[in-house]
Amino acid sequence: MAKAIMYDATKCTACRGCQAACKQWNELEAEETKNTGSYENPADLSYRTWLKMRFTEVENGNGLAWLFTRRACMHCTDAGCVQVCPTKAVNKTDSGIVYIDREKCTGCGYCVEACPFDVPRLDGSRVTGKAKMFKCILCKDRVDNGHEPACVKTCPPGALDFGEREDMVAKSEARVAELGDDALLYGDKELDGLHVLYVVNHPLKDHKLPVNPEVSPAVTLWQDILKPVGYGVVGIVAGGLLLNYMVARARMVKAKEGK
Amino acid sequence: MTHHEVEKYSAGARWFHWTITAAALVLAITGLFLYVPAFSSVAEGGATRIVHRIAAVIFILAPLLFFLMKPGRSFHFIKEIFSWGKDDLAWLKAAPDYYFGGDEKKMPPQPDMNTGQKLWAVVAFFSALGFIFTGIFMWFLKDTLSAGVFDWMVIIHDLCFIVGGAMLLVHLYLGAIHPRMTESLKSMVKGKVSAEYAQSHHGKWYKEVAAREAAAKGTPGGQGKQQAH
Amino acid sequence: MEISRRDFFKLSGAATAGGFLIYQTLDAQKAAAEASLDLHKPIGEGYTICPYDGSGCGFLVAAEDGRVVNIEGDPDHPVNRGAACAKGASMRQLSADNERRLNKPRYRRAGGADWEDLEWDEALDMIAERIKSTRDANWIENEGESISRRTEAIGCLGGAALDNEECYLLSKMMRGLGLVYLEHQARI
Amino acid sequence: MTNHWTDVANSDYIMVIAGNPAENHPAAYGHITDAIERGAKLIVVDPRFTRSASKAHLYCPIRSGTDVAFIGGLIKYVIDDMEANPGNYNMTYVTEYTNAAFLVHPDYKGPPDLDGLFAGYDEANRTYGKSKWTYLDAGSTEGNIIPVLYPLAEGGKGVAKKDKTLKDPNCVFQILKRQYARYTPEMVNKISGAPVEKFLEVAQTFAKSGAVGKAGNILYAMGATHHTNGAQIIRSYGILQLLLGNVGVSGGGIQAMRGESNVQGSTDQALLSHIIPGYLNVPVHTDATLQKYIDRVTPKTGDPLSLNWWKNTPKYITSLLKAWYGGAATASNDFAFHYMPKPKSGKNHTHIALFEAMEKGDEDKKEKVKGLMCWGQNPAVGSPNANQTLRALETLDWLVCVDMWETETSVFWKRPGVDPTTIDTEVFQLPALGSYEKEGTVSNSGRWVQWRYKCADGPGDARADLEMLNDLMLKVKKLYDDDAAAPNRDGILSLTWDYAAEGEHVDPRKVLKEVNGYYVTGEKAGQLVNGFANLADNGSTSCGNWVYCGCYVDEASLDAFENANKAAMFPPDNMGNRTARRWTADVGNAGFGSKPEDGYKPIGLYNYYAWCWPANRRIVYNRASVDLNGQPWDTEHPVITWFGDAAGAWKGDVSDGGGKAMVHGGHAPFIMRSEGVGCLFAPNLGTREASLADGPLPEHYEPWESPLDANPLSATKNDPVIKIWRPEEQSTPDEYPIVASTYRVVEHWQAGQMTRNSSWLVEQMPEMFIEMSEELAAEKEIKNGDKVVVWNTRGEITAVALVTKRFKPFQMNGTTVHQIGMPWHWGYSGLSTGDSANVLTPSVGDPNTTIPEYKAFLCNIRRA
Repeated sequence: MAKAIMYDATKCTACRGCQAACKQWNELEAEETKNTGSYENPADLSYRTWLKMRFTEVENGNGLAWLFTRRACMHCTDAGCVQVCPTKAVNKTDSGIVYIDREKCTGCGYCVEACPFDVPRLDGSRVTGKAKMFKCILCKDRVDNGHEPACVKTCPPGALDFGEREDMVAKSEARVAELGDDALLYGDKELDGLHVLYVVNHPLKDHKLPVNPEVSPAVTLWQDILKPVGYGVVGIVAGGLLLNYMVARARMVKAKEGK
Repeated sequence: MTHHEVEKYSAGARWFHWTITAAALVLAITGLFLYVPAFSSVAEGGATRIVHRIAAVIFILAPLLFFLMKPGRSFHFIKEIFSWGKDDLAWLKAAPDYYFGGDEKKMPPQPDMNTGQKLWAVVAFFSALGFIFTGIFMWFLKDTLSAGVFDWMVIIHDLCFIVGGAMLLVHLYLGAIHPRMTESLKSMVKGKVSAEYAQSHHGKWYKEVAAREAAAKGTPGGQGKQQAH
Repeated sequence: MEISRRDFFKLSGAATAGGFLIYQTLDAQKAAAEASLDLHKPIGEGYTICPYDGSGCGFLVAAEDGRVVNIEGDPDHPVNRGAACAKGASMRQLSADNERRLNKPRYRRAGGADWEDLEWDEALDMIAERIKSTRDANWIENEGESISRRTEAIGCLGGAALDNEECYLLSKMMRGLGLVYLEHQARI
Repeated sequence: MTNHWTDVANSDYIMVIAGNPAENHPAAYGHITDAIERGAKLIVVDPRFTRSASKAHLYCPIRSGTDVAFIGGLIKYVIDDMEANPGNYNMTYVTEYTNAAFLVHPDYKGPPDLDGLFAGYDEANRTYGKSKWTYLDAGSTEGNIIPVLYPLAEGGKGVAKKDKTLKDPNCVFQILKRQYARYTPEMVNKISGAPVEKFLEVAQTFAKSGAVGKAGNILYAMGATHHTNGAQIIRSYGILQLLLGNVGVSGGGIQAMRGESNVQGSTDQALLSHIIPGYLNVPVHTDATLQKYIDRVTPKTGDPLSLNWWKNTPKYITSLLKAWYGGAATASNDFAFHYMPKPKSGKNHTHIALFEAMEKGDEDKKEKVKGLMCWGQNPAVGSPNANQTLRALETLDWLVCVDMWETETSVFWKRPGVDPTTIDTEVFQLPALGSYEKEGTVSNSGRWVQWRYKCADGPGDARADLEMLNDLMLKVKKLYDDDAAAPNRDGILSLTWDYAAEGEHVDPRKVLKEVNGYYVTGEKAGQLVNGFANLADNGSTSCGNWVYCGCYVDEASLDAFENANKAAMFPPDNMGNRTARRWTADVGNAGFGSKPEDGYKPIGLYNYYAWCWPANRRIVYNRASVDLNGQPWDTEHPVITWFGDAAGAWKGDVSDGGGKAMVHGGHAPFIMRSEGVGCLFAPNLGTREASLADGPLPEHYEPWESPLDANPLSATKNDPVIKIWRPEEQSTPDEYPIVASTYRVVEHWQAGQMTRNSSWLVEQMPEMFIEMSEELAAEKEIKNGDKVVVWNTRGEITAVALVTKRFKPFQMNGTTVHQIGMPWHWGYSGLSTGDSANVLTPSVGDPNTTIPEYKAFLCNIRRA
């Protein structure tokens, strides 16, 4: 049932077809950018950049490597953004897509801060707070209609694949085995399983992927403890006040009658 | 029963109170939309978030303005709410019976702010500080704060909401609904309470007021500013 | 005091339970899955070949009322198998919707500071006249003893961005007129 | 490309040199990934660590402009290894399918003998006399040396003497061995800076492709051609691949990765000064008659094994003249040959010459170019020496720019820093339709001719170039109709031109059919010709371009497989238009299935997808993929297989030349050569087969602007016959010690008018930049992201510094040379603007092609 993207960094050539295809399919406007001494651009994800490639030059005993890393929503199973969304605008579909129903989004931005991968972005104004959250939704409309996500479909060297998550995990494991010692699969277990799996053959830190991503304890505290406690406290107080009213009123009536 | 009325709240204090109340209610309600998903449809489109911000500005500016205009009274108020004594303990002991049963006898006489009101004021004071501090961070420093710090800001904001909100409910109830607090709302609307009410609810204060009034009758201009005890 | 301590606990318990009930009603995760979405635009049926590099990748174009709404790789094309690089995936921005596209013949007179609009007929008439006058005035009928029949006063560049049919006609026309400076991108 | 994109997946060893497919041919790059998945090794050789290099098993840097030294080193390695371990190589291929065994004229001398020169150098005229660069005729006797040089001397047989033991000191193999003996790994390092161990690793790896049944592929692009010895660089690839038996086989060959969607097609249609459609030589003033032309260019041979396909030249030129002049072309008037323009023999009319003639007048008569038409080309950015180009444009009387966009060329008169009122050029800017706004065909690198459809409307009044051309020519014809005194008026009026009335839509099918060719007389008159084998030299057929013959046929001429699938294969309005076929099943010629008994294994030929010139042959020289019995060297990837004497005995791809397997009396595999074999040594045979201008074998010379004082290999520093227009502009290493190279990035395209107006691409690559090593940056106190100025004798440009580990200074036997690189996509017009790299590139050209030297020139750099 659950789907997943497999990103094989060892095949990726950073042609950035995915970056452009994402904008094309999702009707995202271009950013104004600068060359700051790198091929990498835009500098960061934004409300109109849902996917970008990261370029990293690494030199070690094995010579020079030019690493490319996909940067977009990981569609976590244990998704901080979903947990934290006060209006349930960010939600998880059966296929594992972390979807944002922008109608429901109030732009609070809690998801932005709750994401261990720093993915969700807000548009709009910081001052008025009127905003919506934007991020990769794994081309939900395409997936719902049996098509691959735009980035996967466009990938020339076949670095991206899409399918049933268990198939993608199996394929990734096979690829890792084929690549040998340095290779590893990222995303199978992280956050109860990401729906974007990475095959890399350089250390995660070289790819700037968080080694043990986790949803901040604050998010758990807030969502699983504080909120229910809040309802409880308010419930108790409200109940107490109601009781008080009934009792006090009854007494007053009694007292009056007594007079 | 006399129809003599005494001034409980000055016009400035009343304006301040109602402004802050209005802002707080708006903040609480618009905040609630984010807290309770069932209400989230109201928040769609983000209009409530703008309202929340406007109210927040009022919520921050009103006390500042009041402080600037009436620094003395403000200091006095703050000093008063943090002055706790034996009477307060007695009040707290007697309060349940009083508020449920209406037994006044055990209630120690109270100054113009009774212990319950002080308690509310302290909670309101700290939650307001919490709201404002965390709110400003969440509003303006979202992009610079680290995700972890932001999460804690949200938690503190919400914690303030839970505690302050619960106390606000109590305050609203006592101020406007409780069968005995008949003149509390009036006092904040018109500024005056009947002498009777004042005597029953704020005995200590009434004594002072009465003394002052008597003195004033004898010596015009003798409205000595008195410190609360 | 008629409310016993027990009652109080009972009441508190009830209130707490009530609170959690409210929480359950108002805040519980939605169980129902997000509804399935329709494609927000068609994928495309029109068939074209990429205008960029020489790979010859196949693309599908979707248009509504003559306006392009989507372009992506043709999954059945043997070369690109649905793939598109950054340029191919951006191909839609070459469409008429790009406000930088030229849409009117324009003329800049000698020493002129700006463009002037022309009608097609006018523009082509003017060009035809210039071709003829430059050609005729710079005609090389003979090279030494040999017949040569050419003009070296007009150059023609381009073709790699044109279709074969256009290139062929360009070749035919320019050679037919006697041009020898016939060059295009393959040389540079 | 000898092969095509999908076939790259069948390679065992892939050497990408002077190309960067991951960035410049990205979608097709997927087939390289497929090959790697199958176990292929990817080698990337490039001055810079590119995105392609990032995926390579083996990356070896070489200094720009030293490809011949590097490949020469590989050739030496292979020859040495071949003598030591002949079992590791396909020696049958080498002796039977190449000219290794051919004896060369005994007076031939080469660089080892003449300190870098070849026999026959004329220093005064900077040219070679090539009479000794040929074979020794089999009719030679002791004392009577006859060269294979047409017209043949008395007693000549037109066949070379051979020594199949490859031992004769005058055989090509031995000459090759002597030529490259000097290219030791140490010498390769001294010249190219390639580390010796890396070079050897490349050699050991790629040499493995010489084994029977293994395929090695060389993929190159403009990194090879954009040199003063570009043609020789390509030749060196050819020599290496022939020695390794890689030409003609699946997964082998030499792939020129074309950079524009139809640069293959525009070359086929001969938008070049030296050819006319179908790669026929351009007639020159000495060709007084058609026969003289035919005699001059048609290759001849006395070898019965050679099919010598170019012997059909008379059929192709006659059919072309019939297509162009129709009824006005008759046998009695030389098929109107006299109407065709004939430039002065030997005079250069290529790109640089055009702009030099524009500014200063031509080298012959000082004639100036006064009018220029640019059809989707932007020379203000794309020409070398851009400042010279702009100065030249200012001297024009009139300029026509046909494009989808405003280009740097069309607005040169209002470029920054220029007062428009001082420029007297009239400029016309005509709005053109884009690729999916009109119908027609384009030809990709793999020679696939593909039909594309109109899918959307263009903006405003924009029109297809085809219609502009039609209207323009009709108007020109009208003007000449009215002027009886005009020169060669009949030539213009006779030119067939009946595509559509003025102002009407032109159906490109009508043009494509003319390109394909018709029968013009006899009972088939009016029918389309089904294949160039049916073209005639008597005027009974017309054909606009013989290599395209067979691309569009009548319904009655469809083959059995096409007929069986007619409805699915041909859209109704494209019946018989083979370029419109989109048959995605991978089937071979004549629709053989995938069963071995059908003679076809699915190796990715896709014979019914689109159409491929020549004759729908997907892999050219495919007769070299089989042994003398016609059985594939590589049974896993058989391109063609001989199935005995039966009709259609060759199965798989369309076999080169048909006929029988060689042992059964069939012809030699390289049908486009009069020898019938591949040329390790490129002889001058006196016809169109005239060798190269700068030698029958590639020899390393330093680029015109070299960082070295001398050529480490010989006393001849530069290629002695390169074309230099502006010697005074040579930048020298004392002032300009840094080697620079230009290139492209995946996010932009060529002169940039398409991509610099696409915001999504501008976003990804917003600004002009210059890449340099950390070492050079430190030396020049440049930080990553700084603005820097790069300058040389021709001008200066400013750009963002991109300091990277991907450039490393070259250590060449003690000498350190820095190289920088820059994309050339920018100019002053468009959504994203920036300085043009071509401000810095020199006006020098390869002696064979006069392609400019864009890839190796000198400059200096400083922080802005």
